[in-house]
Amino acid sequence: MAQITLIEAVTQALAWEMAHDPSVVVLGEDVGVNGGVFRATLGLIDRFGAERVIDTPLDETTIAGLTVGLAAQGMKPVAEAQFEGFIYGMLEQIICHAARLRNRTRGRMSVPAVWRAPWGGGIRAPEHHSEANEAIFTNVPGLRVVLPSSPARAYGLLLASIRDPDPVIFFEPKRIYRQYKEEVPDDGEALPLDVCFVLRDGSDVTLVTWGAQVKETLEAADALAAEGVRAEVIDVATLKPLDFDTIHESVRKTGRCVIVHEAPRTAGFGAEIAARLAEHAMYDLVAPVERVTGYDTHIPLFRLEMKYLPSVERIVAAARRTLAAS
Amino acid sequence: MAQITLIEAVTQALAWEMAHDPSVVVLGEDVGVNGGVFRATLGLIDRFGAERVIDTPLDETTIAGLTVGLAAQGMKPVAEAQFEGFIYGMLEQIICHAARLRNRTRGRMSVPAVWRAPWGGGIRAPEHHSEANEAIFTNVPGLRVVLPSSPARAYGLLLASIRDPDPVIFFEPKRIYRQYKEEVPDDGEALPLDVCFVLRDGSDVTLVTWGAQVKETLEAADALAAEGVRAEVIDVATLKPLDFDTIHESVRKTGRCVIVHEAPRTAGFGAEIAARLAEHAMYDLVAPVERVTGYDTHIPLFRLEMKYLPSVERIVAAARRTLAAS
Amino acid sequence: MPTAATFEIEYLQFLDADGSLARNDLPAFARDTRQLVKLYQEMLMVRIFDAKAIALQRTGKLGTYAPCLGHEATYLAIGSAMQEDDVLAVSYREYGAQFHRGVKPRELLLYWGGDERGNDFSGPAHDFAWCVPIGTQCLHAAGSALAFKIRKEPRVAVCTIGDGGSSKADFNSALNVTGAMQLPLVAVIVNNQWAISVPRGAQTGAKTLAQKGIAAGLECLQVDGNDLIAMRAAMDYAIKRARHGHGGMCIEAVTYRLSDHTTADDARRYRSEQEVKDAWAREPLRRMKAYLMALNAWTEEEEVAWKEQCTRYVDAEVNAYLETKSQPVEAMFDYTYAELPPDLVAQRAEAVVRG
Amino acid sequence: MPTAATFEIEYLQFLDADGSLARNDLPAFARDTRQLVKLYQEMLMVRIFDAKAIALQRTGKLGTYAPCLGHEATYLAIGSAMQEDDVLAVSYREYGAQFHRGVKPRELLLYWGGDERGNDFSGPAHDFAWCVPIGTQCLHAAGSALAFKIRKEPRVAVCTIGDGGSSKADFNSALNVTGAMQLPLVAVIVNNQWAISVPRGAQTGAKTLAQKGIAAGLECLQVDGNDLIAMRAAMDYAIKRARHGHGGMCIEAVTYRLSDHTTADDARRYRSEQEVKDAWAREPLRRMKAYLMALNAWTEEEEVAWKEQCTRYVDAEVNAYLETKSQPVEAMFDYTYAELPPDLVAQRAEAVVRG
Ligand SMILES: Cc1ncc(C[n+]2csc(CCOP(=O)(O)OP(=O)(O)O)c2C)c(N)n1
Ligand SMILES: Cc1ncc(C[n+]2csc(CCOP(=O)(O)OP(=O)(O)O)c2C)c(N)n1
Ligand SMILES: [Mg+2]
Ligand SMILES: [Mg+2]
Repeated sequence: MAQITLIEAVTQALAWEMAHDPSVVVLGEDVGVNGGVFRATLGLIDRFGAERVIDTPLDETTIAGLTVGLAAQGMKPVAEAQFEGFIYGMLEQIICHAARLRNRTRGRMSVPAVWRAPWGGGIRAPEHHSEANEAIFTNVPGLRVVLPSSPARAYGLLLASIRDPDPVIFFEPKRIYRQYKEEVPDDGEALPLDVCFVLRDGSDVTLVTWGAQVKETLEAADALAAEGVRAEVIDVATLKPLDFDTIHESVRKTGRCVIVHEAPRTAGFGAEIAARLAEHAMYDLVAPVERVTGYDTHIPLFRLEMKYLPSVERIVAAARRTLAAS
Repeated sequence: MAQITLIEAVTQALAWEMAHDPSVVVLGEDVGVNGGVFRATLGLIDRFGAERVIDTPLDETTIAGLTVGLAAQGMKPVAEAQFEGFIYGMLEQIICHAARLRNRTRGRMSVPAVWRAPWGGGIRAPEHHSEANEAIFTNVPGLRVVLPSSPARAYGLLLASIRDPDPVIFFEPKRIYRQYKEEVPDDGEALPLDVCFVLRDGSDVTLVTWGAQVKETLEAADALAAEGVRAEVIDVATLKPLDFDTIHESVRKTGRCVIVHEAPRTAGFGAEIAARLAEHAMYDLVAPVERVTGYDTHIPLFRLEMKYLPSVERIVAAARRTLAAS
Repeated sequence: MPTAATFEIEYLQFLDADGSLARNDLPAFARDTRQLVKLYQEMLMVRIFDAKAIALQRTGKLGTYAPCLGHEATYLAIGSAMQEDDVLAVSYREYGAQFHRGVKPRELLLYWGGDERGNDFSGPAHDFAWCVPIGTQCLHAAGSALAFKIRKEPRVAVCTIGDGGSSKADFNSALNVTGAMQLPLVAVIVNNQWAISVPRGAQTGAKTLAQKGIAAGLECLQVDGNDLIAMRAAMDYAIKRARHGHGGMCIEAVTYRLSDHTTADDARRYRSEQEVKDAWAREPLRRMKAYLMALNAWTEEEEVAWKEQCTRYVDAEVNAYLETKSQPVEAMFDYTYAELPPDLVAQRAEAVVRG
Repeated sequence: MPTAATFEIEYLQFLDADGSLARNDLPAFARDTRQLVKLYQEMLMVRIFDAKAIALQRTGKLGTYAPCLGHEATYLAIGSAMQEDDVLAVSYREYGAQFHRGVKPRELLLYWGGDERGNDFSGPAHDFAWCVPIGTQCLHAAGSALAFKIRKEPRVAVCTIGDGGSSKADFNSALNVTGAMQLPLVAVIVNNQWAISVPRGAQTGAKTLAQKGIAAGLECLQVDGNDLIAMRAAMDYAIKRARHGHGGMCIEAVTYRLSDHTTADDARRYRSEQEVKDAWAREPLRRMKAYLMALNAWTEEEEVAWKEQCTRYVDAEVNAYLETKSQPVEAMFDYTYAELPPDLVAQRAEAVVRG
């Protein structure tokens, strides 16, 4: 069994599902011969042909609208936005149709589609190639929002997303596309779309995060461990619908919570988690909730971007504040 | 001095500013001869001519892109989305350009524009005419998000929004467009864009809301008063940037907070307020924060929509829970 | 200078405004007078339904309603030219096409009456529902056409769009991808001269709306949309081409909106009574009636009898609509996802308790 | 059938691939050889800059960079045909046009080097910055043109877009509103045959890209974009028309991307070496050099000397870029709003402390 990277796991999941379900098609800009600008669709056109691996005209509105139409007629399209920063032209179709068609038609029609996009900053990319805009989707009923942070979770969650009968926004943290390899059996096993993943057990403080920030968060947990602090680390992974129970259970144990994400702080998805804690965990908390996030500014061009993204030090400092507070 | 409705206050503000600043233009679908489908731009074309009150082709992308271009070249455009549910085609231009041009060019260019849209449910309108999608905008740095709930605030905040050097999303709660009249002197006096409005003083529980829900929230405060509970009512009005201080100060006093909004709950803007309370007001709160919101479903067509929108009873019940908790 | 490309847009009309033949090469279907009578009857039915729906709205028994007065020929041509397994993606007033495909008036009323069940209609299950966000349906049709192409099914997708909607980004994107991928899509621009208060001339500098298809490399045609025979001939031609793999087409149906935009609109604010009066002289039913009567295929007595029959049918449908109880409150949850996520269970329970 | 409309797209070329005149009616400006020499020199400068930027990226001193190899004639024609107070809205590789308008190489490097200050450039303050979201700049140009029209200023907006970008909704929307409102906008489709890996033929079924303007009722023209004289003549014509209130135009400049899409791309993955080799035979500098040398207006010695001068200038600019220190951390806050909102003050302070 080969060791593969996160992006290879994406390719592996796409290939598995295309091989097992003829209704799965992939579409987007440069997904064909080029295999995608990050190579997520590498080799698919050779295996499955240009009728199922479709280079579209350069128009996100086209991609999104085709996707809705394909899905409504029984296909399972996996659409790609070349970067998360180019997904805005897809929003009308996603919000007004993908997320609503089942509801609008009382179940007569549905949109079993996936929208994939490389997501987040930290790769020294040009403008508009580094956004973390997951919050936009999390207020929209009818959508699922998934954000894997390891090769195995990318594989299992992408399979689940394609099989799910409802539309899924599937963001891939491009900063860790090739960060490390792990064994991911190509067995077609999906992961559940409604549970958070507890990556590390701990009893002193709960660190909640998703996407590329899982890396810094685990490192922060290491640093805290060196100080004798046992941090529990949760990868939310499936942001919407949210599995708050797992988070709540952890906070019941630790009494402290630090939420880490790279999107801007205000109205980022971290706010929802903090809000649920304020509603449901007030008597469990022994310290104020902390958020370690991108600032409420645009992620800067790359000379400054690492100053923008949450760092290990910021996470550790926030965890320490929760420990000092109580 | 005439008594005017909220929508008449919108018209009055537009007319004042157009009369005093020749760079202000209004553009959108049906804003000209028709005066807008709600009549917000009534009479403006007669006073200011078709060159400044511009009926655009039917394309939200066009409207938004023209607005960015106009503003970047020194005009002050006030663009209209005919309904909030049709604003999605504007998002790429708003998020990638309106909100970023100042930052991108280090201040060389900017987008002093306003995007107006009738907002929210409860008028028995067709599909897509009833959304409350303010949350989408609140995670975007560089934007202001404003949502007045009275004729006077509509007038003063719209003037401020047009004069503000940065892009403003200005949502108008259409359910209360004509709910009541009040005296609004046409004196060109703007209101500040960074303070919440305390509509009623109280010491027992803080009710925080915005938009049309201010109506139900004030009624809930009345109902609570009848039970001897003094509720403080805050109209957030300027959601982004947020004046959390005013909310915090109130909660310091009351120890209880109920957040009311009609958008879906999860990742609605209420989450941000609850999150800040969890971060900064933990030691002030004597009861868990409550959110009374739309459900995490699409606002239904009108036969059921009033069952979706927060009601006076739901608000009162939540307030009672905060009182019982402590 | 050398020429890189040339284009021509033709105009198709068989029946002039008075019901006389403008040309002699009648298409085969139009020589079957019984079929024309049937389509004429359907147009009359739609008109009677339309008037009834407006009356319902005026008396508070229906929400905002978008009438189709004057568009009947265009819509019947579309509906009758399609096969059942073709896909129709409409905007919001193409009732004639939909009734022909099996949608019931009571379903239509339910939708405009604020009840989602109207969209779970008796027409083909693969037809799209009414689509309020202008233009977006055109890409659904394109996606459907792409599905047919991938699956090698000899099916065609048809979408309709208004003159206003032809400015919307999605419409142009749909045309473009149709040309780029040679999709079996027929796009019909229903040019009724107005987009609410904005006249056709303010939407675009293009001489015809049909020529929007030139940008996409499509065959384009302008048709008298009030002439059922021409419209039907155009649709037959376009659908056949598409079905046989020769690609999509862009058809402009020139017609006129004789009504207000919707019941929430007052067209007198922005257009002249004279213009409307003139348009009545070109409306689609009058000319078809004249033509059929000249052929002795239709009489005034038949007209009266048919209208009565329509009224009885429509009244029964209206009653069925009025008697349909609201959905229970949990209906707002139950179609948000295929299965209610655990996260939403509590909210649903809360709503049910509240009732 | 009666004809509703006819259209013709012409193709403009003066200099063929070898530098011979394809026609004799040279425009006036092209009879001023000194001006041609100057433009040729600018094309050479751009080419030398382009190579240097790629080298910088390869050695880790620059971020991803989008070269313009092969597009020099198109861009110089655009830049030189415009007046200073006209507005230029580019995508991301129109360096020739921008240098001509005063943007400095060091500014360009700063931008691709990850520093926003590159966009606060020495070109006209009203020119837009590089625009990464494809096509969106075209509507900025349209909005600018509308501002000029409202203020009755005799100014023109010019936007550029790629062959791929000509599929993007925003581009078609910009053309449409230009025609609808008769805006002074010149839209140039720089058709370099590829959109990253997607060939021109996959973007659209249209025979020419110029005909996209027909959908908007615009005058359209296809031009040899590797022919500086033709491109400049087309721009002069279009800009003059627009400036005098006769409306916008859609120009297709036919050229070829001789480089990879960006330094992050490897074009060998998707296109043949032969195609690129063939394209080199049509590239813009070679033919202009041949033409000028045939006129005795340019010599090999001058070429060598000029190239050296360019290299020295570019090296100095590169040094200036490399010596530009990063912005302080607070720079990420200070241009988010005109004034930092109170809500953000704490975040800024926190970031500054952290450094
Ligand atoms: C995206 C979007 N923007 C705006 C509207 C509001 N609106 C509804 S109908 C209409 C005019 C449509 O005109 P046209 O396309 O000509 O179709 P018609 O109603 O004349 O049949 C507008 C602006 C909408 N429904 N969707
Ligand atoms: C809205 C958007 N979608 C996707 C991209 C990613 N992207 C950057 S350049 C490019 C291809 C552009 O091709 P073309 O328009 O022909 O211009 P060229 O690069 O060839 O000059 C793509 C897909 C983008 N920048 N913006
Ligand atoms: Mg119309
Ligand atoms: Mg290109």
